[in-house]
Amino acid sequence: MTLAAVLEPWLAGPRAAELLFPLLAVPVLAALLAPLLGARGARLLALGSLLLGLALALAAAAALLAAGAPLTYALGGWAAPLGVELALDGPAALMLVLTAAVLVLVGLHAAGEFRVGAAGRRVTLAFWTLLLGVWAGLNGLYLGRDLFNLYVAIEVLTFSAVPLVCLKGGAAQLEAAFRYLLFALLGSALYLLGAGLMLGLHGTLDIGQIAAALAGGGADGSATGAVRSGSLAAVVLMSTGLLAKTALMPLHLWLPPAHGGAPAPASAVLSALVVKGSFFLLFRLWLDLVPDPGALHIGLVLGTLGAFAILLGNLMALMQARLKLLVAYSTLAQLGYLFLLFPLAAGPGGGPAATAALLQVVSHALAKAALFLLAGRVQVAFGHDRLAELGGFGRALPMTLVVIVLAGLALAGLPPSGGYLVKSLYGSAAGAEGWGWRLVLDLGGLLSAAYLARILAVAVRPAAGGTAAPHLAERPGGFGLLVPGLLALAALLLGLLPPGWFALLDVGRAEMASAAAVAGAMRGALAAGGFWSSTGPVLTVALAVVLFIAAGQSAWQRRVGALGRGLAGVEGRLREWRVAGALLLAILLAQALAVLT
Amino acid sequence: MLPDPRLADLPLVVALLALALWLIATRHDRSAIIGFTAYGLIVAIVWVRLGALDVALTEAALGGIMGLLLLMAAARLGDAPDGPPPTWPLRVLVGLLCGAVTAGLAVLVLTLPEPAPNLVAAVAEQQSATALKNPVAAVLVAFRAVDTLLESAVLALAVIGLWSVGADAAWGERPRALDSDAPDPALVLLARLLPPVGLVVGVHLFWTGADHPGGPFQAGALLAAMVALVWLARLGAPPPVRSRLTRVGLMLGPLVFLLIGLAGVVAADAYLAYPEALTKPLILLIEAAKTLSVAVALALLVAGPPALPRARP
Amino acid sequence: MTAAELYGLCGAGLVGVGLYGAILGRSALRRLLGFNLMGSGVFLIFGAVARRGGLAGGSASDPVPQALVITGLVVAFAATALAVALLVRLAAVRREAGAARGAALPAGATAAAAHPESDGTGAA
Amino acid sequence: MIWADVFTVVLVTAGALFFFAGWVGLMRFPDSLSRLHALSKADNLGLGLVVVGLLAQASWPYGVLKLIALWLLVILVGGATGQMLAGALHAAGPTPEPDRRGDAARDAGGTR
Repeated sequence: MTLAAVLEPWLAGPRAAELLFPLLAVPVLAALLAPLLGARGARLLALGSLLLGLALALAAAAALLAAGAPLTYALGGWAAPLGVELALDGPAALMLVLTAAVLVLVGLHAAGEFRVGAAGRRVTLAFWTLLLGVWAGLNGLYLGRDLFNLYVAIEVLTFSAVPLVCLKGGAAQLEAAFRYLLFALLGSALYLLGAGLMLGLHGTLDIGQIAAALAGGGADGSATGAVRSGSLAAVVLMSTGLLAKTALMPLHLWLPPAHGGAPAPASAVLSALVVKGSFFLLFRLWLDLVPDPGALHIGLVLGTLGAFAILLGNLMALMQARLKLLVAYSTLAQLGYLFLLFPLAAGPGGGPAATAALLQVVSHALAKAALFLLAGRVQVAFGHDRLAELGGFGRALPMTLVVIVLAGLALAGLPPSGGYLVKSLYGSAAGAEGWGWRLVLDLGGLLSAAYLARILAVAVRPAAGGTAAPHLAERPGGFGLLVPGLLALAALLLGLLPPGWFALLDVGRAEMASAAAVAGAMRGALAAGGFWSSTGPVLTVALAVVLFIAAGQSAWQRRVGALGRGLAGVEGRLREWRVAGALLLAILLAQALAVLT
Repeated sequence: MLPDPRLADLPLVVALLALALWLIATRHDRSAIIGFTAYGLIVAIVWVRLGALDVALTEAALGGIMGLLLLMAAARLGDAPDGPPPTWPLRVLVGLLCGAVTAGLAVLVLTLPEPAPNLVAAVAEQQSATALKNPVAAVLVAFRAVDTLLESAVLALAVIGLWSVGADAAWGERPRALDSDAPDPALVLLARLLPPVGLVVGVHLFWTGADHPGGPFQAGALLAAMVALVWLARLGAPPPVRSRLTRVGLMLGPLVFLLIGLAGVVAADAYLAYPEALTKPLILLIEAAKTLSVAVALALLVAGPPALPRARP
Repeated sequence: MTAAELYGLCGAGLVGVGLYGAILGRSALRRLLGFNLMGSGVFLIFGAVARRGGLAGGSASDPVPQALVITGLVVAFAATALAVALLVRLAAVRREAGAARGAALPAGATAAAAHPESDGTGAA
Repeated sequence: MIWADVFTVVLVTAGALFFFAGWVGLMRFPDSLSRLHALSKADNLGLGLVVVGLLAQASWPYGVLKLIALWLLVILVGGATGQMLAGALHAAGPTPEPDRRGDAARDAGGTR
């Protein structure tokens, strides 16, 4: 009997749903066993279980494609509402595979840095155990469909992510970790409050059952007006809590200091995956639980916040003095793109918007993981990451620069990158009436091309003191470029995948029609009308490099100095605890008004 | 009987709200924390009034170590504000926003549907399959087993995260957040007399939890409080974090739970299901391991990250 | 008004008071206390839901929300312990940095001093 | 059974009065040591009366034993914590504390 025949019942047969719980159990088991093995064993255990998890995720995706419909599994044999069910649909399968793949790659990249001989026992044990914890929490978020089960999963994620921020143990990192923890806890409490009210309103926590009750298909007929508005208010509470955890601007107070000080692989995981976990839950709440969200004004509130994040995040990235902080602010801008989903999905041609948001998750996860690992590489090589003192670093590390540019072009949206697909699909979802959103998309693309140009200009400019390149503290090995290179290439070439592959996203969500949308977007890249969107980023980068070099670092700073200082001052105020707290409540009320009027 | 049972509830509500306002307004951190401990006791009484005895026991058992944790923190952190006081416009603004949230929640609470949807009948119907007479225990260990499992993982990860906060040089050492130079003789007396009683009550809470209010959380929290008392009185010391035995104790509960849950797919046709003949002994095994792990985790969380002995001048 | 509604309203009030304390508290410890007050308000609303469901279903309290509160209480305790550990360690690192200022600076202090933008100097 | 109920009501009421007296002492007495004194005296007496009053209602033998065990535990813990508080006050030195009500009023004015 062949292996395929043995695996048949799971991959294409009646037992496919039995793959779901192991996807959660493997990371939990590994996280529990890692401290028992000690710092040395933890690393091998983590890498081994990650590979196993990747295989499981791929198997689950294959089983899902074979089944053609979402898989559900009632744990313990207890069906909802009494029991807790797990479910797998297209978007969840995508996230499972993406998470396992990125964690495997980052894990392999970090295997040299986080070992007992290099990082010490404390950091080694904590890093690998917490990495497994992050994985467990994320998989729980993807598979869960019970609101309280999702709460516990998100707490697993938070409790693992917070100590990752302060692995280095400096004052700045500890303070960032504390702010992150407390802000995330306020978010969890708001989320939990919404879940509790949902239980009181419907007697169930299962997302599918609540959605059915709200849509009028519940056992007791249709939902009354009070139940409907109560449910929407509960969703608003949960949504606000999740916004705090996603670090959507202006609720981003913890993210820049956290990324500024965390070890590069931890930053990569936090930025590529952790903040996406809570976004994925927002996706579920507003698209799966709330019937007809397009009839509400919620898209306007969330979309405005997203546009604000795109513009302010990119501008702040352009002005950062440190490479890692530049990358961190770029994350804040890229998170904004996710939230354009909510206004655009509500429009008449909104189908591709959901595909665009999911592709943005993938594309950003790949490109940003690469960029953080590369920023860490630059920091190790020169002993710091201050851009002003990195002039000419491209001469010392040419291949590193090439990979940075590849990842940057994927972020800026050069075809056939994932970023290009995102902008193209969002653009077609926006249609002619959504010119405002399209304008934000274009501006965002130009600004991200501009900060990429700034890095390039720094890299080729002569170093301070007239030498060709800054002093190398330590020449990094070429092997360290393998993982960032793979990640960057994957992000850049995402659009070249056979369009049929994107049909995975549509399992359980036929309205997305992802395969056709992606094929259309790629055709558009070659058509005459797509000229600007396909070459715009490259042209901008080329022009901006010339400008940056001509102006020189100091002149550039003088020119934007006053404006930049003002903007940075405003942004700094937004990151004050009290201001962020008040904004959290204001956003809560704004959403409530949008939904209930 | 009182003429109207709500006469007993109103003073409790007023006391809670007044105490909460005082807690955030009072100047000294330490008074606020002592007030918070008293607040926790009132909340425990409220849970009794709400008919939720399992929650009342958890609240009371956790409240004690929570107070200890916060008091030790206040002693180490000093009592200084870490910024200028908020300006009046900000206070008014935040006050209005918080008031709006409260008002909205009040409307939500008062418009919950009638008759209230509930799972009482569903739990009662299926409970016999779990061999447990306490419905809350049945929810925790059978119907929502996965939540309980993930929550034990949260506790274990919290301990690892807490340990990782310590200094590099102190790794492998023992936690010292509860250390004091010379414990009060009265405390030492208390730490000699109370733990035996606490142990008996803890085991009773664990054992009775299958059929009556109580269970691994409550028992574990009480045992952890006793252990913390012993450590505080320096009659014993927390184990060093390098100790494998401690780590096994910490992880045993979730590990046993998870392994039995995984085996369920073979033995009982579903993950996290129990084979009929073995339901009672398996649940007992899970709860025993869980009690131990909850006690270890909570005690370690109070004891803090590993630290070097303080240098004596 | 039933007792369940009374405690539900009390929970709503506590959420508001707790949020105020968590946002404007004078020290980090007090903001943490504010979070705990808010959490207890959330749990009381669960308690009101449990009581209402219990009375409607012929028992004192619906066991499902009770079980959720027990899980939530333990998570909140673990969160508080982790937060306290971060604060105590932060204070210790700052003390060490203050004591060693002028001499060899520890790693955390140099990072904070050299890159002020990475240090959340506002009220955390 | 009516006599048992009357017995309970009288004793529990008396116990509650002692608790109230202890609370008044806590609020009104000038310094910490006398506040502590008032509190522990009145509480011990109050609790004793409440427990004796409830004994008439408790089931024999376990209910009664539980009540007595509870009483002993509270006496032990109350005594020990009172001792510890007094020790802490003693260690803090003889400086009289500021008036509590004034303190509370300043707090209310100062931070709210």
